[in-house]
Amino acid sequence: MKYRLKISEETAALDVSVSAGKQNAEFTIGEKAYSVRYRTIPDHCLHMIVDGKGVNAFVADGGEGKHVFLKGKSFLVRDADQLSSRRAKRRGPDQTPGDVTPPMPSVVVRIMVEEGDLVKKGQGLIVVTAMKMETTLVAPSDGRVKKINTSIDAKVAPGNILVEVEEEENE
Amino acid sequence: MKYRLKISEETAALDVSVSAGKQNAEFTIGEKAYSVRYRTIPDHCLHMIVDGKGVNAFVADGGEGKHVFLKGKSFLVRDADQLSSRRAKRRGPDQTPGDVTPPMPSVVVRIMVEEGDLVKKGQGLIVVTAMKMETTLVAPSDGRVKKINTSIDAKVAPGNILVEVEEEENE
Amino acid sequence: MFKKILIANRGDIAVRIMRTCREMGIETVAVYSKADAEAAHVLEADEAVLLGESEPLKSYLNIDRIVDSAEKANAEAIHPGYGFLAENPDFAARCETSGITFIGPSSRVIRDLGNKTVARTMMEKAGVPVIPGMLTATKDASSLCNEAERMGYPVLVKAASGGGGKGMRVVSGKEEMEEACLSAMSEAEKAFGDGSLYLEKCLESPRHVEFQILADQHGNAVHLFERECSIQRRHQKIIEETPSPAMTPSLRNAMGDAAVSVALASGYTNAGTVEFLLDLSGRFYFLEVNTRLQVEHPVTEMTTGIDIVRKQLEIAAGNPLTLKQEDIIQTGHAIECRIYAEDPEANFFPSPGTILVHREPSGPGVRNDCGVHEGFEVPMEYDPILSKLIVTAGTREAARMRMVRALESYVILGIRTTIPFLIDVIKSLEFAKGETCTDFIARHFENWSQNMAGADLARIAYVVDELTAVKRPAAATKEKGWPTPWETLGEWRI
Amino acid sequence: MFKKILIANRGDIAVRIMRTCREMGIETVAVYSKADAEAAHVLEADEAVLLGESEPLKSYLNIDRIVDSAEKANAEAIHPGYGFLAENPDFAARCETSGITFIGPSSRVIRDLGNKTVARTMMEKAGVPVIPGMLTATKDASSLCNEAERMGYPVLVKAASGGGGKGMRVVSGKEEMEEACLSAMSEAEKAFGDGSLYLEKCLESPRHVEFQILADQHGNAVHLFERECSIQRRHQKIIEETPSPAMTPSLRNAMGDAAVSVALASGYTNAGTVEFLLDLSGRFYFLEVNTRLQVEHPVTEMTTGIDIVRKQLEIAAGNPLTLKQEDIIQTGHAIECRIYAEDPEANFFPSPGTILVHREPSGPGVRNDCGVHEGFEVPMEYDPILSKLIVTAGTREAARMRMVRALESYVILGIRTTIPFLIDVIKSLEFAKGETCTDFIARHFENWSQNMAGADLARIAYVVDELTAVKRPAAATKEKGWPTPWETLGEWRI
Repeated sequence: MKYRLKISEETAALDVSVSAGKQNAEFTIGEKAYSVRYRTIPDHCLHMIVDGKGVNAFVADGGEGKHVFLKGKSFLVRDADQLSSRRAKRRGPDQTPGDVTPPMPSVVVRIMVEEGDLVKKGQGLIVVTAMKMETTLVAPSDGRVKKINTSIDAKVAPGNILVEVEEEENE
Repeated sequence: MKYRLKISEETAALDVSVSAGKQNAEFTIGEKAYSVRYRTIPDHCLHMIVDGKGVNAFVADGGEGKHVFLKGKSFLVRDADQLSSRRAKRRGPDQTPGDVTPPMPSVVVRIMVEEGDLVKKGQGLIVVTAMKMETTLVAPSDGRVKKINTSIDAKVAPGNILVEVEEEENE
Repeated sequence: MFKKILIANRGDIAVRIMRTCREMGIETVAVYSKADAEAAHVLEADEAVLLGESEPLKSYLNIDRIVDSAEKANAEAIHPGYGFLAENPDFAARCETSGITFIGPSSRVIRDLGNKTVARTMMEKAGVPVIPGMLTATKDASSLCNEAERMGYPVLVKAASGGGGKGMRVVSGKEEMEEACLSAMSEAEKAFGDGSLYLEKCLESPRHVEFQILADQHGNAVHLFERECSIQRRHQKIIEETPSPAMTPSLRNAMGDAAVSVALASGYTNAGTVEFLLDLSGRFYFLEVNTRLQVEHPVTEMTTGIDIVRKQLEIAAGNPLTLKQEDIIQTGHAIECRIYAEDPEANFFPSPGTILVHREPSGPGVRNDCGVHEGFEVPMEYDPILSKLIVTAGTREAARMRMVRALESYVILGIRTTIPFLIDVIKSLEFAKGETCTDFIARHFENWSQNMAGADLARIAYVVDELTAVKRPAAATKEKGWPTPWETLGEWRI
Repeated sequence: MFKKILIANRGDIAVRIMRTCREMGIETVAVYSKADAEAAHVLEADEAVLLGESEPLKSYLNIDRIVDSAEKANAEAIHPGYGFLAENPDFAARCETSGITFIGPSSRVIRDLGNKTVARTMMEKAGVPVIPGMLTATKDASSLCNEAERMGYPVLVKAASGGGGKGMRVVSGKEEMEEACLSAMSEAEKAFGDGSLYLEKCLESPRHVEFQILADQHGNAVHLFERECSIQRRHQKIIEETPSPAMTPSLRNAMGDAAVSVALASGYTNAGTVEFLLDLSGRFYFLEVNTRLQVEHPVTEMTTGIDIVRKQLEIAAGNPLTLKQEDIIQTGHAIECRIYAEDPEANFFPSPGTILVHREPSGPGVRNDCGVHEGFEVPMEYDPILSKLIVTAGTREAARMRMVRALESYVILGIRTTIPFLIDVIKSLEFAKGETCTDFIARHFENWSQNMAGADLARIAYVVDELTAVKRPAAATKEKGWPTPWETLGEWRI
């Protein structure tokens, strides 16, 4: 089996050969080889013996991939192949790279532009708040504010397109 | 709805009326009435508000009923109706009240009688051990040892009939 | 002692207070907002009352509703916890006039100490060293500029009714001064309804050292030693410990005496914290008094064996303090890390959402004061604190290593937390040396990102999870399957 | 310090030792039997080695296999925990000849102190008071009868190589004596391969008070105060605490000095426990030395701040003890309850089986040293101990109430445990008064059964669970769904 798995912006190719029914597998990632035995412990815990050393991983399915906990670190691991096909789908006619969307569930506290305004890349467009912290969402590129889809006090979430910025031809 | 629920040897009748979709119900147990609101909290926890007071119960399905945890106590709650029908079934031709079965998973360490022996009620028949503790299983009534179905070092579990004692006519 | 109290708070601190109440045989009433119907503090309480919508102003800041709930539930006292209404003198006054005991100092004391310049004046009179600076606040930018010139740069511009770093500016030279005053004034006006400012001398790499005090209604006051809280991000403490690595026995005595003087000078009752800045030369300056239980109180509890919440309740009930200063002994070393729902790789963005997996660390010397549970949806309306993880051990180094173990075994999946960041800070050579000052994070951990060691193992775990997923369908769907029913909200009490 | 050690034990104590190792940067090797492939200590370790079948003789008592595993894994030392091989002089000797450090006293000391009459003689010589009784053991019943006559009834018949109450009889009169000797001899012969017996004077309602000692390889020895362990069932401690409610400062000094004398007289090294009986008049008598870490060591850790396992490792590595007696201070009060898989309503029958739900108590002053986890099948082959729950607080009464809260919030479903029994004992007026002696349980809790308060609520919970079951199919089936794969067993190391 082959996987291409992405963590942050790093994608790595995995080659996996599983011994059927035996709960062990050989992995190759880049130049490195790993010999892994594993068992599932209720609940969400994978106990793995990687090259003889015990490792406890906790795994939960999230929206865009699996959350993996390892010794205090938490990684979001995504299937790079699924991801690119999903992205391709999402970039349909009604979505453009100029869309501004909040990084977390939040509430809109200030809108600093109006439809039709010319904005510069990095210019603050909208301020959202969550957990007593304000965050300014900025223009992804130079352009013109085509549409504002939200209002003060609106509850918004990742994926909601709050502002649409249209790149200018002459950029 | 009506339930007959047994804890240890006490059976009580419950009269329940549920407000559809509202997560609350009125209970009558004997003379007492209880007004209950409830919600499920992952995992296994029921948070109930009984007559205004918060109660956290943890419930798990066991073999013969539900294990219910309440403030340090653990109750095995069984459906009395199911229980009696199940019992009726189990008391088939090959099972009698003279059967001797271990109370927990254990290992047989001594067998103190032979087939054909006459035994008195309470007489030790067989010794099993679990968790470094020995327990003597005794004759449930006066009678004759009809059959011994186990041997030294055998691993046994509740439900296994280790010794069958046949009541004598003249008892 | 009280028979029943209401806890006007949520999360970790509400749970922690309720636990001591239960141990004292005191019934507890929780209050909650719509977002918190399944929150840990609601599950922990004997009764729970819905305050209203999730917005703080409609729930945890709604004084009328809270006092009304306490009266209806026959609660004799209200514990405000920290944050929300804990340092609001109007709330304390409202309790006083309603005949409900406010578990904290009097409204007068909260009001006096809440005004930074009033507090500074009071402390100067009591002979407690204060940072050189102005004793009166003003809205006149030019007089602030003149004062700064006299004092010498760098200076700290602070709001008279400040808090949480709002209206605060470090100004290093004349040319920035006027602009800094104007923006600070506008920020303070918006945040506190009071734009008046004052100046303090800006110390170089100071340590933040505070003393826990207890004062009863009979004139007795003691301190429970210091806490060092220098590790901060944006003026928010993130790691606290006791004893302070900078402390000597004579300095401890001097600062402790000063803290007790502050308590007596202000007419303080109940538990409080006197904050000081300690400069490189070992001089200390009064900063402010926090008139409430402090987030970092557990490090004091774990090294003195004193349950501070229990003392708060006893003092509020009018009991005299039987503790004598000489009886209070500190053993070992304790460290606290605040676990926040923030993404440390994305400039500490808040990270609300559902906790899919939650496994708390345990073992000798480990305490986790937690306000969340598996399956809980951490709301976006409130502070991002999830829990306070505290360890104690015989020495600072043993406590530090214990904290590493505890952090490394604390599993929270589904939302981002500050745990990986905290591990790197605690493991760092600078922290190990005890070289902690208020610009520690800015100096050593600017632009931190998680190192990728373990990424291969994480990828392997991904694949193993796929391989075994079929065999555990229940576990895999559990976190998605749980229902959030009971959308009909209302009071639980009858 | 060691780089890697092997822990020759399982369950709670193996986990607890590994945690300190991790904090000291020492790698750990677990050993396990077939029944323990998914046990907590296996999950906690850096490496794990399968010893063999589940029977103790084929796994945790298999000296050859364990020493061999340590050698193969390059472990420099072995920690035996408690139980199994912890007090086996042959095991310690085998480690010594193999060049592996045994974390405990020398095999000679274990052998000397393991023989009760040798130990008694040694202590009499050192001036430590011993219970009036015989200094030599015998298999001659008639000489035992004569001795009893001389000593006066009641007497205690004890096995020279005893432990765990095996071969022990209380004899209150002449007529029972011969029969008691014969049955005790046969029991001791079977259990220890040594049927020789001796007599001790039987004290009336004595307290069991023991002292924790630490002794290094350089002649330094200190004690860490006492533990009272009078609450016992069938000679097994079930609740322990410190300080002892019966202790006075002068008695503590006298007993502490005696304990240190025992350590020095026997050439003791590492951590150990000197057990005494304390009679109603305040006289104390040497009982025996436990040459290992004790189950109840956490109550000492929580009141002195000293990590005893860390000290064991330091001493075993040859480090000198830097602790001075006068530096060791005890603050607060700690209580431990042993949580056993036994059915307290059915004469404490063992209750192995699968743990369906496991929620540990937490909060200020609560520590749970646990050896099991949700989904784990508690094997029938080993001791029924699941965990040790320990609390600490400022006073005995506060600790007692904290223990009630902790026990009441400890959820274990699927198997029976002693928790409900412990709650009633801790809550009892007699325990509250501190009137604890070794016949406490027999006197106050014979034929205990759980009271039925809460039965209605349990029935209501049953129905509510039925009502909501459809909405949480995952949770309902989860515990049955988890697989026990990997039936192919073998070593994990390569």
